[in-house]
Amino acid sequence: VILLPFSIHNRNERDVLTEKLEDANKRISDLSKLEERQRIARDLHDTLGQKLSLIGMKSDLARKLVTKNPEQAKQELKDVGQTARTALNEVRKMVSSMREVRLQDELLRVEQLLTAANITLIIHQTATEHKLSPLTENILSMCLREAVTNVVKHSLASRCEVSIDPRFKDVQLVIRDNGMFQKRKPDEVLGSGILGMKERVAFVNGSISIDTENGTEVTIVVPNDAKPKSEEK
Amino acid sequence: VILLPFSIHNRNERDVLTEKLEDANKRISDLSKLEERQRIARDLHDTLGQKLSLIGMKSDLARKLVTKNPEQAKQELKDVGQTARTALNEVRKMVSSMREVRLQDELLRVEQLLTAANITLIIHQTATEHKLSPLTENILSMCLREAVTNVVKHSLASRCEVSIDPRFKDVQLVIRDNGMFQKRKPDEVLGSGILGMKERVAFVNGSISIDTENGTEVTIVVPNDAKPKSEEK
Amino acid sequence: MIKIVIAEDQQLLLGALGSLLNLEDDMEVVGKATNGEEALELVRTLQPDICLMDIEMPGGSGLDAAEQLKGSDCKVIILTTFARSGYFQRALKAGVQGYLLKDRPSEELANSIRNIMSGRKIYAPELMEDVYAPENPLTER
Ligand SMILES: Nc1ncnc2c1ncn2[C@@H]1O[C@H](COP(=O)(O)OP(=O)(O)OP(=O)(O)O)[C@@H](O)[C@H]1O
Ligand SMILES: Nc1ncnc2c1ncn2[C@@H]1O[C@H](COP(=O)(O)OP(=O)(O)OP(=O)(O)O)[C@@H](O)[C@H]1O
Ligand SMILES: [Mg+2]
Ligand SMILES: [Mg+2]
Ligand SMILES: [Mg+2]
Repeated sequence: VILLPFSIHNRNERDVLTEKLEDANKRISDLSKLEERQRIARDLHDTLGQKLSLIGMKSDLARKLVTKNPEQAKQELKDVGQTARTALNEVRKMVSSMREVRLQDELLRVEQLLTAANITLIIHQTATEHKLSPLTENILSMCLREAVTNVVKHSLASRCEVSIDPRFKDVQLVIRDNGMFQKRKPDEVLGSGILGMKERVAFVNGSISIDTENGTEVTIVVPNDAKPKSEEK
Repeated sequence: VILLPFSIHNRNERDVLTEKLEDANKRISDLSKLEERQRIARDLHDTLGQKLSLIGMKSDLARKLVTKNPEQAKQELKDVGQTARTALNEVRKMVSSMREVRLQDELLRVEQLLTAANITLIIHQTATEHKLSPLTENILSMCLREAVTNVVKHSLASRCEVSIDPRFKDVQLVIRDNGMFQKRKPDEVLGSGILGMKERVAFVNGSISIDTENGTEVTIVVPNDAKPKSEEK
Repeated sequence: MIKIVIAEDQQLLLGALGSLLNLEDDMEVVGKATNGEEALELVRTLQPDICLMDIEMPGGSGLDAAEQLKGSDCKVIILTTFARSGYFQRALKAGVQGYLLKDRPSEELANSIRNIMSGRKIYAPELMEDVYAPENPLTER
C-alpha cells in the first residue's frame, strides 16, 4: 500500500515528461525540415536557375532569328534542347537522391547491373526478424549502389559477393570482388564515390573500411536503429 | 543520509535518459529531413520534370519547323519561353517559401509597401515575453505578406491595420483594410494567395477566417509553440 | 543608339543576351565581360550608356562593380535569377537603376532598358525579398 502514492506520483511526472517530449520532438522535426528545405533551395538555385534562364533567352533569340537567319535559329534551338535535357537529368538526379530507397529494390538493381557486365553475383543474406529504419536502408542502398558501380567500372572482376548481415545493434554490408584495385595516379582528380559513402556513413555514426589486398572489399557497418517487427505499433 | 543514494540513483538515471534523448532527437531530425526531402522530390518531379520534358520536345519540334513553317516555329518558341519562365517561377516560389522569415522584418517590409502605395498603416502589437518558434514566424510572415499584398492590389483602401497578439497558447494576426472586397467573377481563374494562406495555416493546425463586410478583415490564429524568452538556454 | 556593356560569367548566357540586344534597332552591345573587374575596365574604356551586370561571378561580383560605378554616367542594371538576402539592399545602396530578373522575355528587358535610359528606376517585385524599395517600387506594376 505504501508503494501506491509513489508510483502514482511517478506516473504523473512521466505523463508530463512524455507530453514535453512530444512537444520537443515536434519542434525538432519542424526545424530539421526547414533546414533541409533551405539546403535544397540552395541546390536548386545553383543548378536549375541558370539553366532555365538560359532556355528562356535562347528561345527568344531563336524566335527572332527564324526569319532573319534560319540556320542560326536551328543552332540556338539545339542548345535549348540540350540545356533542357541536362536540366532534366539534374532534376532526376536530385529527385532520385531524395527518394526513399529500399535495400531489396537496390539489390535487384545491382543484380541487373552486374549481369549486364557479365559479373557473377553471389548474395549472402541473413534472415532477420528486424526491420531496418528508412534512414538505414537509404544509406545502405546508396553505398551498395556506389560500391557495385565501382566494381563494374574499375575492378575487371568476374565475381562479386554482397553480404548483408543485420546483427543485434548494427547492420554489416560487405561488397567484395575478385578483381584488382586500381590505384589512382597522384595527379588524377579524386572520384566522389568513395568520399560520398564515407560522408553518408559518418552521418549516422557508422564505419567504412576498404581492403584492397585481393580485389576490393568494402565493409560498411551502420547502427541498426531498427525496431523488432513484432514490437511495431 | 538515506536520501543520498536516491539522488545519486536519480542522477544516473537522468544521465542515461539524457543520452537516450539526444540519440532520439538526432533520429527524429534525420527522419524529418528524409521525409521532407521525399515530399520536395515529389513536388520537383511533378512540376519541373514535366515542364523540362515539354521544353525539350517543343524545341525539337520548332527546329524542324524553322524552314517548313516559320510562323508555327515562332509560336512553339513562344511556348518554350513561357514554359521556362513558369518553371522558374515555381522554383522561385518554392525557394522563397523555404526561406526563414522573421515577423518583425516582414512588418518593416509591408510598411514600406503600404507607404509606397499611399496607404496608412496602423500597427497594434502586444508586448510579449514569448519568443515565437521559427516555423510560427515563418507562417505568420507569409500570411502577413500575402494579405497586405492583396490590400495593395485589390482593396482601394486608404488605411490598413495590422495587429499581432501573442496570447497564452496561440498568436493572433489580423489584417484589416477600409476598402472594398472585390468579388471574383465565377469564370475567373482563382488566385493562389488566399489558398496558399489556408494551406500554410492548416499545416500547423491553425485557423483563418475572412470577413468581407466592411473592407476586408483577415484573422489568422496559429498555435504558439514558443518558449518563454527567459527559459531559453 | 544605346551603348551597352554586359557582364556575365556564363558564356552561353552572355552570348545569347548579347545577340538578343543587338537585334534591337536602337541598341548596340559594345563590350562583353565575364567578371566584375573586366566590366569596370570596359566601362572605363568604352563609355557605354548601360552596364548589365550579373551578381555572382568569379573574380569580382556584380554588386562590387556596381558600387564602384556609383555616380558615374553609366547606368547599372543588375540581372539575376533569385532573390538572395542582402543583395537587393546592397544594390539599392550602390544606386543601381534596375534590378531585374534574368528570365523575363527579351522584349521586356529591352523596354526596361529604354525606360531606364529615360531616367526611371525599375525593380522586379519578385526580387524585393529583403526590403521593398524606398524609391516607389510600384511604378512598374
Ligand atoms: N571495386 C574496385 N575495383 C578497382 N578499383 C576500384 C574499385 N573501387 C574503387 N576503385 C578505385 O578507386 C577510385 C576511387 O573510386 P570512387 O568511387 O571514389 O571514384 P570513381 O568511381 O572514379 O568516380 P565516381 O564514383 O565519382 O564516379 C576509382 O577511380 C578506382 O581507381
Ligand atoms: N484586401 C482585399 N481587398 C479587396 N479584394 C480582395 C482583398 N483580398 C483579396 N481580395 C479578392 O480576393 C481575390 C482572391 O485573392 P487571392 O490572394 O487568393 O488571389 P489574387 O491576389 O488575385 O492572386 P495571387 O495572390 O495569386 O497573386 C482577389 O483576386 C480579390 O478579388
Ligand atoms: Mg565510383
Ligand atoms: Mg493575392
Ligand atoms: Mg553568374
